[in-house]
Amino acid sequence: MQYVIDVTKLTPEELRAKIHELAKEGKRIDGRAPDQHRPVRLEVGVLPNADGSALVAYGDTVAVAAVYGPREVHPRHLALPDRAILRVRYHMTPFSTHDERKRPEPTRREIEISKILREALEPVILLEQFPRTSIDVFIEIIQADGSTRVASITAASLALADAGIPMRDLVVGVSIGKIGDLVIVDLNRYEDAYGDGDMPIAVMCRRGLVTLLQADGQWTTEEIEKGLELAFRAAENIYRMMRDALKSKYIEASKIYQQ
Amino acid sequence: MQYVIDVTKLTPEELRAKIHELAKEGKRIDGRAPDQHRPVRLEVGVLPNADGSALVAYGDTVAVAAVYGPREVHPRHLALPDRAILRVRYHMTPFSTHDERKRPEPTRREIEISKILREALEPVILLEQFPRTSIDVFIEIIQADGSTRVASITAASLALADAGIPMRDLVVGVSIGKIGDLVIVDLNRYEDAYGDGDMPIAVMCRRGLVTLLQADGQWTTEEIEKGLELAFRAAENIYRMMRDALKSKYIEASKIYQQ
Amino acid sequence: MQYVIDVTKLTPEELRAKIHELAKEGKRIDGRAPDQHRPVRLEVGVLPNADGSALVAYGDTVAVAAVYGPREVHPRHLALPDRAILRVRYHMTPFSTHDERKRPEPTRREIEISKILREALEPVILLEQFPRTSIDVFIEIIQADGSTRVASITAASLALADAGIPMRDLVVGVSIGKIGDLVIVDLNRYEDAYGDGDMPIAVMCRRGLVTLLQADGQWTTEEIEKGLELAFRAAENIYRMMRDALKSKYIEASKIYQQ
Amino acid sequence: MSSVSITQQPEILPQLRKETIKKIVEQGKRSDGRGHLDFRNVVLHVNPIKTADGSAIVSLGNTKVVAGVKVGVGAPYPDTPDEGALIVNLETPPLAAPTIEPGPPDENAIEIARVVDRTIRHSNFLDFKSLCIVPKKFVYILWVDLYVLNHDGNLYDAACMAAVAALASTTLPKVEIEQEQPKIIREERIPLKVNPENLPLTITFVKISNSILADPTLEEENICDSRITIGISNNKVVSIQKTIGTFTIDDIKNIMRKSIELYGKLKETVLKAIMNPDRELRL
Amino acid sequence: MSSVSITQQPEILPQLRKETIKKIVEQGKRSDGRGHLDFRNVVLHVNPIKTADGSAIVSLGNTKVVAGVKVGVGAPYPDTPDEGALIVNLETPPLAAPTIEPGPPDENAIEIARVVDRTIRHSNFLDFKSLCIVPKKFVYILWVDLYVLNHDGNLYDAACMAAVAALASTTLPKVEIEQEQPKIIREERIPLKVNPENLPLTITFVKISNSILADPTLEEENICDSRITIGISNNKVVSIQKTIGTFTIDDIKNIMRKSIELYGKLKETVLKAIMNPDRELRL
Amino acid sequence: MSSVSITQQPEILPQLRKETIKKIVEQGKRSDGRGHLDFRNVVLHVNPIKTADGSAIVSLGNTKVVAGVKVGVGAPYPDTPDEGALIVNLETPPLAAPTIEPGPPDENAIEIARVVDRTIRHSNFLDFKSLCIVPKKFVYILWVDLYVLNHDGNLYDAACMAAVAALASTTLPKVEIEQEQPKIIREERIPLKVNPENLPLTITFVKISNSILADPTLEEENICDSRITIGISNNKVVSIQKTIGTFTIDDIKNIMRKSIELYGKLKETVLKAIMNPDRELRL
Repeated sequence: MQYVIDVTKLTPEELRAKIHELAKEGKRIDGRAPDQHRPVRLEVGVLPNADGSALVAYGDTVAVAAVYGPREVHPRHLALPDRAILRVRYHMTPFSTHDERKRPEPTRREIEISKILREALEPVILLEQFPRTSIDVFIEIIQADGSTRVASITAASLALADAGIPMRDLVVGVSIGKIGDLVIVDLNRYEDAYGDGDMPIAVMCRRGLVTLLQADGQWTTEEIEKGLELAFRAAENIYRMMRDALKSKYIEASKIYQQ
Repeated sequence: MQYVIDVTKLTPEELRAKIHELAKEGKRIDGRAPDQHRPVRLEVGVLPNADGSALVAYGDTVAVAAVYGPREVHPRHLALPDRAILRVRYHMTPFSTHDERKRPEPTRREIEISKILREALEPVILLEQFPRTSIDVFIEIIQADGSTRVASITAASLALADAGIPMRDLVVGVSIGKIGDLVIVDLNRYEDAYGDGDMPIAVMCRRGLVTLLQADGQWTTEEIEKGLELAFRAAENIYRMMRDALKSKYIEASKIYQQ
Repeated sequence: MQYVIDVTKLTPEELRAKIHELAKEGKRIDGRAPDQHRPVRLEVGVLPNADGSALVAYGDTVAVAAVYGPREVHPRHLALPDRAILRVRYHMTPFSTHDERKRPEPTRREIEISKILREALEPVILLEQFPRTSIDVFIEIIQADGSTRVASITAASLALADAGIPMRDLVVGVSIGKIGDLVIVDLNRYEDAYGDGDMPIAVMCRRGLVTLLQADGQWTTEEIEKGLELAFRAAENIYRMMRDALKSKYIEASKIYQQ
Repeated sequence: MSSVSITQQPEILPQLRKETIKKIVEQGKRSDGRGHLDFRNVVLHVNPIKTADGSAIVSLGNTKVVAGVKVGVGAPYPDTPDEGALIVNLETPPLAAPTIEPGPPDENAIEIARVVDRTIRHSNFLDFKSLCIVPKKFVYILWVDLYVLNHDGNLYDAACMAAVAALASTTLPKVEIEQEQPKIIREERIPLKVNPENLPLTITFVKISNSILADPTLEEENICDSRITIGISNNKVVSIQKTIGTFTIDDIKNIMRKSIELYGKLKETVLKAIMNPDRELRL
Repeated sequence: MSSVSITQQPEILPQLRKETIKKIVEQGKRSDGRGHLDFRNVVLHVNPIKTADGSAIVSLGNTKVVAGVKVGVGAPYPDTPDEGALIVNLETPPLAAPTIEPGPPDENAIEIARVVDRTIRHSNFLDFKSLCIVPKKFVYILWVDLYVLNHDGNLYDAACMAAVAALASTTLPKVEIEQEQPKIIREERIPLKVNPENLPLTITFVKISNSILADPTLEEENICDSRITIGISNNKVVSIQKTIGTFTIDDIKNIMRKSIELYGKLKETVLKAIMNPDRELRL
Repeated sequence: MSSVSITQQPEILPQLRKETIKKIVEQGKRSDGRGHLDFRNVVLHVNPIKTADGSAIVSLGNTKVVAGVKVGVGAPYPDTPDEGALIVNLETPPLAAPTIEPGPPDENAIEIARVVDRTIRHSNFLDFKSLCIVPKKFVYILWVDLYVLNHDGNLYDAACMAAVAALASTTLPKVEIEQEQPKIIREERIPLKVNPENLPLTITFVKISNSILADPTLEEENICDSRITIGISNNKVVSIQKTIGTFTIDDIKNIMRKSIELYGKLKETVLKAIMNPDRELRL
C-alpha cells in the first residue's frame, strides 16, 4: 500500500490527527476518494482438496476460504431433518497482523465473527435442498489490513459458488467507516484504528437485502443511510468481478477438459 | 448485618482476637447467642422457566436453586435403568464474595461442594420412581456471607419440593462452628475466617439422619456431638419455615387458579 | 548411581567439559565402558488390577507399564472392523525429574512420545486377532535418569506379554548417544544433557527389525550405523533377561496354583 | 468451546403455535397483548448486592438478568496508558432455561457481552480517563459480570440495562501506592463517574410476517425471520448487530427511527431506577 | 472437567456376589477374612524416589499409592505472608483400574486431594511458619503429588498415609537470595520440620447391612449404603467428609470413637516406617 | 487434546486403487509418473506476507504450507541465558483436507512441529547467541507458525522447507532498553543471521512393496508399510523420526545414503528461492 504521508515516522497521536485533518478535505491517507474501494483481487479454486475455494484480497487484506459439503454431519444429532446445517469458522493466522504474534487459539472476537458470518450466509444458501447434511465454510486470514470480515464474506461466497452450492444470490462484503463527518468505503487498518466508526456490511446485490450489518462508534441516522448507499454501490462493482472470476474459472476448466 | 463492633476499623489480627475474646463470654460479633441462627428468608418459585425454584437467605448469604426434571438424559449412556440420575451444580457468581472478583470457571472447591451436595440429596429423593431420567439441581450463590453450602442444601430441597419431586423428607442445611471452646450455630464470614472449626451439616429432620457432614479445624468428640445436637435443633425451626413457604406458595397458586 | 567424579560440585559448563574429556579417553562419567548398559531390573505383574504389568529400571530410570485389553472400545466409532486399535499413553509423574516439579498435564513432548511408542508397538502385536477391540498400554515414569522412552518400550513389551497378548517378538528399547566422537550405549541424564547426540532405538531382536528410531544432534552415517550395531547387541542381553523374567513369573504362578 | 459457529438446533414449537403467533402479529397485536413496539414490563433493582461494588437485577417480563461489578486494579492496555478498563462477561447458567447445559460462555453469550461492551464503550457514558490511578502503571478495571437467571428472550436489552444500571451504582475503593504496589482500601469509596445524558441502551427488534416488533420474547425470537439490535446513546447510534436473517434498506431506516423513539422512554425508566437504589436482594 | 456432579455409573457386580458380601458382613466377618474394624495389610516404603524431595509408596492391601514431594519457592498467600504453602494433587492414571480413562482429576480425585490437604493442614503436623524464607516475598511451596497405581478401595486413607510419610521424609533445599531473586541450591538440604505427635491420618468407614466396617475394599465401597472419612491428629478430629448415603447420630458417635482407636495403631505403623526409610524403589 | 495416542482411522481407499498403486511401484514407477526417488514439483514463494517478519509459501505438488515468523522479545531459558528462542507451531486448519476437524494441534501436528524444530535447532543454521539482547534478561523469540492449507502428503518436508525459507527471509526489529523494559521499534530492522551452508531440510521416505519412495503423496502415506523422516544439514544427519512400521538395518543404511543425495538437490532449489523473494501473496 502506498501512503500519501510516511506513516512510519508518526506517533499514533500524530497519525490520528493527520487522518482527521485529511478527512476534513475529503481525503484519505492512502490517496483514495471517500467512496473508492482498494484494489480487489479474486482467485477461485486455489485449494485442490476443498470442494470449493477462493482467495480474496482487498488491498493488503487477504482472506482464503474453503468449502466442504454438502456432506455427512458428525456428530449426527446435530443434523436437521429439513435442511443442511451451516458451519462457519473465521480464523486469523498468528502472523496476519502488524502487531505482535496473535495466539492461534480462537479469541472471543473470532468466535463472534464466525457467528456473524454464518448468519450472513444462512439466508443466501438454499439449505433446504440438502437435508441432514452439513455445509462447511472455513476461512483463514493470511494478511490483515482492515476489513477482514467483509473480505471473508466475499471469499466465502465465491468458494460456495465454486463448490456448486446453490445460492439465492452472491453475497458481497464491504466495510464503511467514518472519520469526523466523512463517510468512507473500505477501511484500511489505520482508518479502522483511528477513525470514529466502523460499519461492516454484506449485501445481496440483486435483491437489495442486507445480510450482515454491524456498527461501532457514533453515527447519526443520516450517516448510516449514507453508508448503506455507498456500500451497495461498491458491492455492485465487486459483484461484477466475482461473476467474471467464476466465469473465467469455468472457461479455464472447460479448456482443460477439452485438451 | 449489624455488628457489635466496627469491623471495618480492625486489622484481621485484631478482628480475630476480638472474636475470640467475645466467644469467651459466650458472645458473637453480630450479637447473636451461640445457638442462634441468622434470619432465614425463603422464597419459592422465583424462576419462571424452572420446574421448581427457590431463593434462600441465611442473613446476607443468598442462594438461588433451580430444578429441572425428571427429564431425558443427554448423553443417553449416562442414564440408569432402575432410577433417575441426579446432577448437581453449585456455583458462586464472580461478585458474590467480599474479596476481589472470583473467576467464573468452577474451582476445585466448587467441584467438591457440587459432589457433596449431590451426595446429600441422593438419599432423600425417590430416584427409583423415575428410571432413565435425570433430575437436575442448579445453584447460584448471589451473595456470600458464610454457610453458603448449607443454605444451598435448603434452597435445593425447597426447589425440589416446588418441582413436585417426591422426597423422603425435606433436607435442611445448618452450619456449626467453633471459636475457642464455644460451639456456635450458623457461621457468618468472619466466624468462618477467624474461628477454629467449621462443620456443615444437612439433616432429614423427621428421620434423624445426617445426609451431609464435613468438618474442618480441631474438634473433640464431645464438641462434635454438641454441634450435631445444635444443628438438629436449628434445622427443626428452618424445617417449619420451609413447610410454611411451600404451603403459602400453593395457597397463592390456588388463588390464582380461582381467579 | 555412583559417579567417577563429584557431579554436585561442578557447574554445568564444567560438567559438560569433564564428560567430553572423559569421552576422549573412551570413558564415561559413571565408570561404564562405551557399550555398557546400566543394570537392568525387570519385574512382571506388579499391578494387581491390570491384565498385564511390569516395572523396568535402567539404572535409576524407572518405568511402570500396565496393559488392559483386548477390551471393548469407547466410543465405539473408534473401533476397527479388522483389527484391534492400540492406545498408548506415556506420562511422567511430577516428581520424576531432578528439575522442579513437572506439571501433571501432558506436555507436547509426552504427546509425541506416546505416539512414537504406539507406532513402535503396533508392528509387533497381532492386532488382527482381536477385531473391534482396544489394547491399552499405560506407562508412568516414576523416576527419570535418561533413556525413559526406551525403558518404557521394554516395560510395555513385558506387560503385553504378561497380559498374554500375542506378539511377533519381544521389543526391546535401548538408547544410543554420542559424546564427541564416542558412540555410547544407554545414556544417563548427564550424557543426555551434555552429549552431542541422542538416538533412541527399539528393536525386534529375533527379526532384526527396528520399530522405533529417532535421532537428535549431529551424526555421520557411519556413527548411525555404529549406534545401530551397539543397540542390537545391548538389546540381545536385555531380551534374554526379559524371557527369564517372564518365565520365572509363570513358574512362580504355577507354584501358587499347585499349592 | 468449539471454534466453529454451527446452525443452532431450532426450538421445537408446534406448527399451530407458530401460526397463531404470526396471525396475531398480522393483526397488529402480539400474543402477550402488547403492541408491536411495546416493551414488556421493566423492573430494575439497583445496587441490591452487598458483596458487589455495583449491581442491578433487571426483569424484562420473565427475562431476568443480574449484573455485578467488581472493581480491580491492574496495568492499562499499552495503547491507552491513561485509561481504565471495562471487561464485560455474560454467562447463561443452566438455571436460566431447560435447554442450557453448564459450560463456558457459548457464541451467543460471547456475542451479547461484546455488544454490551461496545455499546457502553462508544457512548461516553464512562470517563475512562477518570479510571487512571498512575499512568502506564495502574488503572481501575471494571469487571461487569452478567448472569442470566431466567431466559425469556431479548437478553441483549436486559443485559445492557443491567450492566448500565450496575455501573451507575458502582463505587470505587480508594487505592494507595505503597512501595510501587497498589493497596486497595475497600472501606473508603468514591462513586464511579458516569454521564447520565449518554446513558447507553440497546433496542432489539425482530421481523415476523413483515412486521417489526420490539423487545421479542423467546418464542418470538425462535420463529422470527430476522433480528437486529441497535445501541443508542443520547440519540446517536453507537452499535448495530444484525444477527438473524436479512433486512431491506427501508427496514433499517425504519428501525433506526423507532429505536431512537424507544430509547427515550426506556432511558427515563432506567434513570429513575438508578435514582432509587434498592438494598434488598429480590429477583 | 464438567462443572456438574453426576450420579456415578455403578460398578456391575453380580447380584449373587453382593448378597454373599452382605451375608458375610452380617455374620461379623468380611469376604477377605478381616474383622469389621481391621485394616488390610499396610506396607510403606518411605523415601524410595531419588528425584523427589520426599516420597512414599503405600500399599493398603491391593491399593497402591505413590506420593512424591517437590519443594518449590514462590510468593506467600497475601493473608499468610509469613507461612509456606502446601499444595496437594491426586491423580488416578489409567493404570490404576480398568474403569479409569486418562484425563485431568475428576471430582473424586479432587475431593480426596482436598480432604488430605485439610487433614494435614489442621493437624499442626507441619509448621507453616518454618517454611517462610523472606516474609511477604518468598516461601517454600510443598507440592505433594499423589499417584494411584492400583485402586482397590479406600483411596482416602492410603493417599493420606502416603502424603504424610512423604512429607516426613522431605528435605528442603537451601535457598539464597541474590539480587532480590531466590536461588535454589539443591545440593545443600535440611529436613522439613514435622511434629510426629500430631501425625495426621484418615480412617474411612462404610456401612453395609447396618454394620460399620473400616478400610473398605473397592467391592465394599461399591455396595455400601454409606461412607465417611474421619481425619485424626493426636486424638482430635481434624476433618470429616461424609460421602455416600446417610448416618444416624449414633452411627457418627460410634464412628468417632472407633476412629480414634484405629488411629493409634495406624500411627505406630506409619511412624515405624518413617524411621526406616527405604531407598529401593519397589511397588 | 487427549493424552493418549490412538491407532488412527485408516483412510478408506478402495482395494483396487491400493493394488494399482502397489503394482506401479513394483514396476519401478509411481502413480503420478514420478520415479521412486523423485520429489514432486517444488514452488517456493519467499517473504510474500507483509504482516510477518519473515514468511514463505511452499507447494510440494498439491501440499501447501504457509510459514510466518513473528519476532518477539522475552526472557531466555535459564539454562541458555545468552541465547534467543525458537518456537515452532504447526496447525492443520480444516481448510486443508476433508478429514480435518477444527481444534488445537493433534499428535500429528505436534510431532511435525517438534521434528522441524529439532532439525533446525541441531543444524547450526541459526546462531542462537546472535539473538541475545541483554544476557539473562531479554532475547529475541522467533515464533514460527506453520499453516497447512492443502494436505496431500509429506507435511514434514513441506513444513520444514517453509519454516527454513521463512526464517531465511526474517528481519529483526530494533530493540531498545528503556527503564529496564524492552521497546520494540518495528520500523528499524536487521536481517536474521543464518548460515546457508547448514540449511536444514528433511527428506521423508515410505516403504511400499519393499521399495523405498521419497516425498510420498497422501495416498502413498495411507497405504505404506513404513515411513521415516531424515533431517539433514550440510550432509550430516541432524534428526531422524521413524513414524509408521518397521525398517531393517539395511533399509536404514540405504535411506541415509539416499537422503544425503536428495538433500543436495533440494537445498539448491531452496537457496535459489531465498535469493528471489516474492512480495506478491499467491498460494
